[in-house]
Amino acid sequence: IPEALFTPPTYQWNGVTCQQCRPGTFVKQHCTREKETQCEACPALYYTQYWNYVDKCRYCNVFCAEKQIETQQCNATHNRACECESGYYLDFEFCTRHSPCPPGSGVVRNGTPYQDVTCAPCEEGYFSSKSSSTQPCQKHKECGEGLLVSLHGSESHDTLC
Amino acid sequence: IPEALFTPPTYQWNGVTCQQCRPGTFVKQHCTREKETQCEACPALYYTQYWNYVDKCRYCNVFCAEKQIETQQCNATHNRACECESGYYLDFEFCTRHSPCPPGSGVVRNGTPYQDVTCAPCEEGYFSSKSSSTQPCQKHKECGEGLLVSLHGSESHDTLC
Amino acid sequence: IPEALFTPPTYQWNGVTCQQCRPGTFVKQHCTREKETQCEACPALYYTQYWNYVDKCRYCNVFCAEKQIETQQCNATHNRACECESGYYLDFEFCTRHSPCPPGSGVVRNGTPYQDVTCAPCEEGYFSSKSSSTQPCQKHKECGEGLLVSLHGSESHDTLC
Amino acid sequence: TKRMAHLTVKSASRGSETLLWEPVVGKAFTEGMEYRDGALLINETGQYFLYSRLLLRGTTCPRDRAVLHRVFKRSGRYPAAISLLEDRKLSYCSGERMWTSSSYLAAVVQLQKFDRVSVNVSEPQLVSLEPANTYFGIYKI
Amino acid sequence: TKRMAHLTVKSASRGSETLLWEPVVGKAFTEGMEYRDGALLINETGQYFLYSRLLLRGTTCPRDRAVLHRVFKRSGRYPAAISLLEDRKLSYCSGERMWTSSSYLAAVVQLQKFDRVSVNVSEPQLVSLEPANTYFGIYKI
Amino acid sequence: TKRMAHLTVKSASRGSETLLWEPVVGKAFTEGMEYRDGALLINETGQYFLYSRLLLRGTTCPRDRAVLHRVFKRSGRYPAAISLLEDRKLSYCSGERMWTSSSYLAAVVQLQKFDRVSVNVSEPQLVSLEPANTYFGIYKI
Ligand SMILES: [Mg+2]
Ligand SMILES: [Mg+2]
Ligand SMILES: [Mg+2]
Repeated sequence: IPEALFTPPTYQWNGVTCQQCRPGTFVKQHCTREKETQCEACPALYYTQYWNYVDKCRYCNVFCAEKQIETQQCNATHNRACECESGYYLDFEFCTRHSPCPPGSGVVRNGTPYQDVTCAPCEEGYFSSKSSSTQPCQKHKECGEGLLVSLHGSESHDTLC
Repeated sequence: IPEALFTPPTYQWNGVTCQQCRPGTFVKQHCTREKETQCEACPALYYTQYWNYVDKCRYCNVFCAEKQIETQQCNATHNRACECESGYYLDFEFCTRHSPCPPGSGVVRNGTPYQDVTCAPCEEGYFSSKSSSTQPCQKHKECGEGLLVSLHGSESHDTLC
Repeated sequence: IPEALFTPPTYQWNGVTCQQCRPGTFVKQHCTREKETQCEACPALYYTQYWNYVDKCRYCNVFCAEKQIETQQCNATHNRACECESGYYLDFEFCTRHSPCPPGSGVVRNGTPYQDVTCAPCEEGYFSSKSSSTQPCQKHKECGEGLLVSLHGSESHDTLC
Repeated sequence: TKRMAHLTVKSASRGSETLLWEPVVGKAFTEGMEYRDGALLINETGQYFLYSRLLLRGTTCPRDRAVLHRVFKRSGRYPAAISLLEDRKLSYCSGERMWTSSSYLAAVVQLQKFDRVSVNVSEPQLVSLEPANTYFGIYKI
Repeated sequence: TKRMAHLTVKSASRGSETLLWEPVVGKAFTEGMEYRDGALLINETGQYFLYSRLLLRGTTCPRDRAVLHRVFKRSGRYPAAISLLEDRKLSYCSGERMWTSSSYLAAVVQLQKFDRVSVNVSEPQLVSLEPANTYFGIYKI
Repeated sequence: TKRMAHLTVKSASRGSETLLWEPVVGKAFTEGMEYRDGALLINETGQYFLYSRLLLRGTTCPRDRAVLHRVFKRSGRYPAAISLLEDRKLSYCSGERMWTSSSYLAAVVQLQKFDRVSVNVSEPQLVSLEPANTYFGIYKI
């Protein structure tokens, strides 16, 4: 919505309809019949993310721990946000390394900063020869024309021609 | 005690000896020097199981869970009561199936709605060939006259003649 | 410090500097400009171990449990103290027997009433042939002149000459 | 005036992690405040002592299933819920036999008129529905 | 007037599941109410905040031995005990080494003059007898 | 006058078992009393309701590492600390996966003017530093 067309939300206070305060501010003084709501900017380390009529901004209560990177700074309109470094996911307060899928099994869903890797055994015709937290199972190569299969592929090694 | 010979229990209230209220009722008004205790019937979902002088009946606070059958309805004089279905016993809020005694062991105490089966290994001369939560160990059969024992009985199979 | 040279510690009370009470006593009456602090002996089962200005002595709150011996009586200046019997150590409320070091390992730190024995495998040239909570590993004996080694020592038996 | 409540467990609301409570029968009661739709309605600004107890139980042990127990408030003044107290439980059971595990949260909190205070649990099916085991209460200090 | 008490563990009464408490020495005290024979004697009708903490401990783990921790009241007005708060513990230990496990119950309860409030535990020999670990208390709100 | 406080976890003081607390921001506050250097400063003799909650957690299970959680007071009147409430935890985790275990202590205690009340934990590195999980509070009854 273009700012010009947006109508601020309101609230009732002592029988008067007051305008709410915009994100990044809070109510310094409620409105009266004579005066509009007085909003004031949140002080450092506090924020309001939404239109509101709180009398105190919310505290930036998220802190980045070891192996985390700050993805959102604490400012007047946002709480701090953290994410585990690449290759790690958050397991309650701790960034834990993505699990590797052992030989014979491959990644079927990639790990994210919030979730571990999902592994599954390689299906018929596919293999994974190493332990990796990123590599899915790969197709057995097909021996080209004139080449004989000297070793059939298994779930943990490729076909040998 | 025949009702006619029974004297209701009493209690002291503000220096007066009052009669208690019978099961299924509670004290609406304590007695005075002029008036007897006024008792009133417990409302629906409440009960008093004993003579009493409470000013509020007790709530029927037992509820039957899955695999339970109601063995006593909630009424003015009784709390609701539940029991596990046949073949189950109550293990803290859950009806759990009676444990089967494996081959070689038999039931020495039957399960109840409140207690699991007790099993024991079959003694010398007894056997149990199957897993059952009701069957005790059985005596080895004796080979009748003219019959030879072709296989001696063990704790898990009978004598073969 | 010889008693004569020792100055009792003081404290402030209603703007007056009062003397503290000696171990074994407590403040019966705080001092005023006119009168010194009145101290009184702790009653039975209570103690003060230090100079103080408490208005109630501390309770002897240690009790000796099974397999414990009282090493300090409760008196006006000391809380009761207990210790596990010889061969036991205190593992939260319970006296537990010192662990034995099995054959092949010996005691490297003796157990105390407060700590279990520490064991370690015998080093090259040492042995322990029994399970004991007191014996360290012992040196293999050296076969004297003219004697042949008939069996080399191991970590769990001595050299046989 | 006195403001307090003791609520006993009723059920989880359908498809929701917010627990529903019994406000009247048995040991449950409210005085000087109201309960509605899973929430205690605060009608006077001030400091309150708040408590929430869950008894969790099961017949099998759900593998790696963390339980988050959270007391939170909603306020008309701000559109997002605000967490007040939290317990996180991991490895609260083992093996394949019946288990129980309790979670108790209690503290002094500052609340404002029109706040609504509720309890969430991430695995509501594990909560014991015995009123003496699972409860939620408050009183104004 | 103020009514409150903090009692510290003394022992289980002989052959009984009802715990006995120390009402005077150490941290224990009563004010505006009395303790007698395992029970707090309520002498004024009203709302109380009640708490009971047990530390359970042992050197071996009793197999499949559930522990029921219950705060209950008796009243002259009705001949059966009435359960107020309960904790049930299953699989609270494992292995053959020393273990501890605590149980905390606390809530607002409505009590009447002449009620007597006590604590039961189904396995009293597992209760730690350290006064800082196991205690029982109340105060009138 | 009202005297109360709710403090949220900040950290363990360096090389010490005494926890340090946040007294102002977020849910934390003090009213009618002060917090300084890990201790609540009692400025009026009387009875207080005191509580301390820790959430312990880790990614590996320390073998045979008992945890002692203790609320204690220091008083100018006597040079030794006095233990008020204690929890002892043994075998609170197992295996090599992430675990949590909470410890809650709360009771009525008698305190005197100038007492300083603090919380110790023998393994401070196991304490969760989330303010909703680990907190310490008090109010005058
Ligand atoms: Mg792989
Ligand atoms: Mg059988
Ligand atoms: Mg040895």
